[in-house]
Amino acid sequence: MYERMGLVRELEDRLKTLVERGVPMGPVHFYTGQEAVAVGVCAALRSDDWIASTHRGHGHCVAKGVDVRKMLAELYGKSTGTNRGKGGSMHITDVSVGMLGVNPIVGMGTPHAVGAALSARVRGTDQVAVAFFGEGAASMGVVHEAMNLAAIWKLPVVFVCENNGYAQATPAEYALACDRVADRAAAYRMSGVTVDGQDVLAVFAAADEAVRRGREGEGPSLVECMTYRFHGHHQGDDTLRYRLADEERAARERDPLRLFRARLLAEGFEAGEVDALDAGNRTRLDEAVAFAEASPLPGPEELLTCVYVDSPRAAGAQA
Amino acid sequence: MYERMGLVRELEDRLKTLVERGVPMGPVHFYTGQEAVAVGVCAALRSDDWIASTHRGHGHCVAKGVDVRKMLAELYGKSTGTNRGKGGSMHITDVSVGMLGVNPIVGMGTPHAVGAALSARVRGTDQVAVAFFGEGAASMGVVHEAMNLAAIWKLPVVFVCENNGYAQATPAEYALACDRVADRAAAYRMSGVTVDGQDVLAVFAAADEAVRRGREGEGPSLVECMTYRFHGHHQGDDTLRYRLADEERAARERDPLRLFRARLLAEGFEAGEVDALDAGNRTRLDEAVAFAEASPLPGPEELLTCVYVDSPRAAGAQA
Amino acid sequence: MTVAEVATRELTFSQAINDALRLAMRRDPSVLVMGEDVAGAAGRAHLGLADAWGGPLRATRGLIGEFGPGRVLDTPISEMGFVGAAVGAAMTGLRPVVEIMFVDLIGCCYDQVVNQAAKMSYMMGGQLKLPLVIRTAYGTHGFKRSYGGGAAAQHSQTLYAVLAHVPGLKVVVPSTAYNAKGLMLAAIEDDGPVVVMEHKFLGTAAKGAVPEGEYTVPIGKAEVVRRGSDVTLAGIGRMTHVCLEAAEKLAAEGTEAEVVDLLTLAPLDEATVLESVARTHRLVVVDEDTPTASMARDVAARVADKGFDWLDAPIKTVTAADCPVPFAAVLENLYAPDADRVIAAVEELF
Amino acid sequence: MTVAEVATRELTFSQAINDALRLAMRRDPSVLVMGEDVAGAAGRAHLGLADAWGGPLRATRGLIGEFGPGRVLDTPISEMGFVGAAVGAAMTGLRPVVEIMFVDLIGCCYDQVVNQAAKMSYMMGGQLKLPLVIRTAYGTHGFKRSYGGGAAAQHSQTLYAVLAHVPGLKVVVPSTAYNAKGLMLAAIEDDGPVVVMEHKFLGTAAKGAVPEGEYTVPIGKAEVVRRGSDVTLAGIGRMTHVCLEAAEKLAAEGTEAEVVDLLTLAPLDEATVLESVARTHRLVVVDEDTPTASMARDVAARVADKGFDWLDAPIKTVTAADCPVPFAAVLENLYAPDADRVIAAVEELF
Ligand SMILES: Cc1ncc(C[n+]2csc(CCOP(=O)(O)OP(=O)(O)O)c2C)c(N)n1
Ligand SMILES: Cc1ncc(C[n+]2csc(CCOP(=O)(O)OP(=O)(O)O)c2C)c(N)n1
Ligand SMILES: [Mg+2]
Ligand SMILES: [Mg+2]
Repeated sequence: MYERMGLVRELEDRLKTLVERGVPMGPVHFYTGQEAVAVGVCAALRSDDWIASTHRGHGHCVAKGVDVRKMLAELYGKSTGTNRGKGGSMHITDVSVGMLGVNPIVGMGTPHAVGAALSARVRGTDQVAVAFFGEGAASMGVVHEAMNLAAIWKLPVVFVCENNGYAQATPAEYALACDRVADRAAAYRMSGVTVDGQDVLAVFAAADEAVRRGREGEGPSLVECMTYRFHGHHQGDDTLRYRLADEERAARERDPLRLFRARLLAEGFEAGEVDALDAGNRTRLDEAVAFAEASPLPGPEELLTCVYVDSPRAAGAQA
Repeated sequence: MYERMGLVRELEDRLKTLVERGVPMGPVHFYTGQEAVAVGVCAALRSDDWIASTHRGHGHCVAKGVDVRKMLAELYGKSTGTNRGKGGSMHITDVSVGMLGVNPIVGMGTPHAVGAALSARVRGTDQVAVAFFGEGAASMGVVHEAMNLAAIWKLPVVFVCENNGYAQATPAEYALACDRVADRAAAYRMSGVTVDGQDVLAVFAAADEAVRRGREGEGPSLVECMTYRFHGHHQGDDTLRYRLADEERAARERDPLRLFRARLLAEGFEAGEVDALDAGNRTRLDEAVAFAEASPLPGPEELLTCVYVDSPRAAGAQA
Repeated sequence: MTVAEVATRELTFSQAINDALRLAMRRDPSVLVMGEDVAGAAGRAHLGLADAWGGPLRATRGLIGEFGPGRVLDTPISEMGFVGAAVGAAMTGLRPVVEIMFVDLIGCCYDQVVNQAAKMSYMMGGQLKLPLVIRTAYGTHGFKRSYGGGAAAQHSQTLYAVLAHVPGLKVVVPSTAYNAKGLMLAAIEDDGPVVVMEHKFLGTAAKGAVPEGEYTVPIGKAEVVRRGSDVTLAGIGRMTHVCLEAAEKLAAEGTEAEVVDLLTLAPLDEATVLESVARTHRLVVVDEDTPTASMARDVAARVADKGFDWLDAPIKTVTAADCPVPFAAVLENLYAPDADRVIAAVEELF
Repeated sequence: MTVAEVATRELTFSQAINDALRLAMRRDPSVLVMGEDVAGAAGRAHLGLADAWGGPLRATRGLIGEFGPGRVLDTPISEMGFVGAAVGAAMTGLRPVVEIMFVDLIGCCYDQVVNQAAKMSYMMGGQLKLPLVIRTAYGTHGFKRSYGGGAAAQHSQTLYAVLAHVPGLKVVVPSTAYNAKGLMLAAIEDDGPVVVMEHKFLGTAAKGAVPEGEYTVPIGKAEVVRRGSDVTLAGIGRMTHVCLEAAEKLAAEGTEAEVVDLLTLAPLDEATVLESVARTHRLVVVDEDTPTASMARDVAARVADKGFDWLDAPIKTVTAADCPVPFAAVLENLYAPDADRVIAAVEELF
């Protein structure tokens, strides 16, 4: 898990430098600071389980096993990217590893997880689907509709709310008419827990129990992870216009990576072993950036491919 | 209140006969059986307070004081109708008495009540707005969005859920992942109560307290009224395909009108006085039907009037 | 295959849809049907109550009896949520047929339809199939009444223009029981999202011979349903019948109209329309939707570009009035195109 | 009044919108602004934090300072709910200006816009005013990049066709700082619902002289922004600038193009377009929206009907590609119309 968390951190740090160096990647919503959530949750999943993501999805992708080389290529708009360069940061998808898509329309990924869980039920598998959403998304009606559907159908869905305290520049205490998003689980006869989202083991434990419940036919659960977004909403956002410096400092004190590293060392791991993991991640990213930069741009003909799903029997597919 | 309840009943009975006689009125959703809810709630309101209604809105209209003559004329598609014959049963509106519209897109009226309450706040009045919605509408995300908005802004809104057990042919126990819709109030830091919707005094008491709270700046409330729809979802709906005859019989035993009448008599009113009210209502409806039938149909030029709100300064208004 | 080869029987449009769904569900266990009261009385089989509605037009009645509640799902009233769930199911191996009761309700789930379903193949670089069918009812009554009213502004719309506008969605509008079944089977076979628009009035009014067994009517192909040399009338859904009615009356006056049934709005079969106009040199497009940014004007504009040299007269469009649908029957009667308005438009071309 | 009469200063498009909102709010206490982060840092004034964003394009920055949180409302992420609340407020005496951050989000509140706001005046028989303004940002970047990417399929759309399609809504698309302020003030004065489309790129890129004080640019009127005798180029929003750029290049080659800035899409000023075509006998409509059931084809169809006899050549439309907006810069560069594509279309007409 530490390695995965480090990989997310390394990825976002690289992207940040690249973006600040002026590499155009469109809007990028850095996951930095929330690594323990994605990694802790996905550690509880099998590779054939599904996740539906948010606009802030890089961490979810890495945690579910999407290849960072393909991610980088996607962000460079290259044809070797996860989405052939057609989607970019806000649409990274890799169904082969159960990653159903970064989704920048707030809340709209949650019913996709419900549908995936329904698919598992109908096809008779024991797969589980996770729906990530932010505390800001908790105000979107579709999230409630998704929870109600999952609950009445007792589907294996784990709703994971990443409560980082802000939706753009809007504080959660202003936008949410409840103290904890987890309190809303009761409105759907779901179990709801709130955990320290900076403690990857706490997240894992809560997710693991929720996944078990889903797999064993006990229906959906809601896990709220209290976390913090270390950078701006996306590049160029000045967080100090809506967050106090003290609050940011305190939050950075609870860096999930450093906390976990300390814990590993306390439990007897060698600093060297841990450093090796970090080094490995740096190499991975060096390779990924090199791969992305060396990859070819999509050709002009790609503008009009994939508009329709290829469909031999349907004339339109040729359009 | 008894008189108003009787007027609703009389109206719906007349409409039922007319519709069954083949008078085309489009889809009509009879309010019969739920009279105590609309009348009990509106009795707690001032005439300058507002209500936002549902597709099953005739009772709300009468309770808020819309003229039954204009309602009948509207249902006949006459130009003397509340909406000049352009709206019909599913759109009856009379802003002059605070009736913001029957609204057949399930749940969509609820944010209108939030907006009306916001208007009261901004204009510095102490008006209150009621949002009626069915238990089926409780699954619509917009209802949750409306509740969250009213709650964070502490607006004078009373959310009234008419739980008649069914949404078309779908039983509430199937569609709702909660035992009581009122349980969901907690998710928005609102007070939520469930009352006997067949007991007009119980409804009034709960509504009165919720209205007081709103008027005194204590924010929104949710009042769930347990009631029953005596007829089909709309004309032509065979309720016995989804409701047991015994259940219907038992529900009819608790006819809100008969219950209230018995109570009045028990409290010493003369049967004669009560009968006189019924008789008065019958006369009102005789007049209303006569008025509607005698009223002129809209002229062909009405097809294209009112498309835009008339707006002297805007060229488009002339379109 | 042709209709002649196999046994046929008289079915209504809605029965034909039902037949298509049943056959597809029998052949493919991944096909499921979901929507509000597609069955009805959900969860009450133990009380001897089931299949209370079978959908607003009864097109799904009987399916739950054969396939059970696991594949015929009644949904709570939450279009965004359950259409989104259908999208998620289609992403993960199912072929859902989801019903939006009336197209008027598209505003309650528009994002899932036009931002999610429509764009996924493209946004995701073609890495997944999205075999999703969205069924929805549209349109005004189609028969005149002297007083009273209809379903008014929020339950009578056509609106397919706001679906066809968005790249990635296929939009089909059957006009007969025969092509309703064939297009529905083609839509279910299609590996991408297809919207099937079912006219409220045709659902029960359009009866016709329907072959037993499976057959498809190709998506993306228009059909010339009447030959004529003087003018082309292009119709959509119920309007095709209005065009045919007008054509008969025009024939009596000596004008031979060719009638093209568009059948698919996206991707539109431009070629068939252009070929017809090349023969007739005149075009009237008839559309039950409102005029601004409509399919009627879309078809007219394509011909004004690619068929200009064949045209001997202006291109006319006959559409719904440019206003919401009025309740009063006397006004609703004036709202949608009818044969007389089509004939009047044709007469302006000579 | 004319620009000459009063002092003017150089403002960006977004600053001009800001100016309009400020003036309207000063004059009329019933005008309020609401939307996601129209201010930002909501509820934190006591911590010395306020007005953190001022909207995605900063068009509302500074308003909360002057008018306070009672009239500048940050909303949670719930478009259907807060647009619905704006509708309810407009029904009951306020004049809300509500922001939908990007038109791509219209799918999250489409019912409140097209079924509620648009239809109320008609459905209710004209008994109420609905003075609602909906502001929303649209469009792709408008500048070419060699690699990397843009905002992709769900944050770059234009989509005004799906708003203009619905009777009852007025839809305006300003193209300059001057008409942005004038149309915004006209929209706020209008007693019915008006959608104001603000192009992301013009927001900061379009600078121009803007008069101080209040003035309106009439809704429902197009403007001839360049005179020419050979061909009419009809543009919308940013496309008007593309048309002007094309016109300059064409002039160099000896073709004089007249450029009409449509400004209002609904109700469309058909007359101005027809008058221009009567002079030039040729028409190219340029639209950043996707082609099917688009405003480009709407305008073309109106002229193919009412202006047919003046036409010397086919009517061309130059629109966005018929696909979702791709991320990769090399593909996005091919997506929206540019001067070269407009010129190529014009050259086909001679
Ligand atoms: C439906 C919708 N409304 C608004 C936006 C603009 N937007 C993008 S991200 C965001 C904030 C989301 O906050 P939250 O859910 O807490 O996620 P976080 O950014 O904190 O990870 C907003 C308002 C959007 N993309 N979709
Ligand atoms: C958004 C939406 N979905 C579906 C419908 C079709 N419909 C009309 S009424 C209704 C049932 C509403 O149930 P409930 O809210 O309980 O009100 P009731 O009919 O019981 O009074 C449905 C599904 C609609 N009008 N709007
Ligand atoms: Mg957040
Ligand atoms: Mg109900």
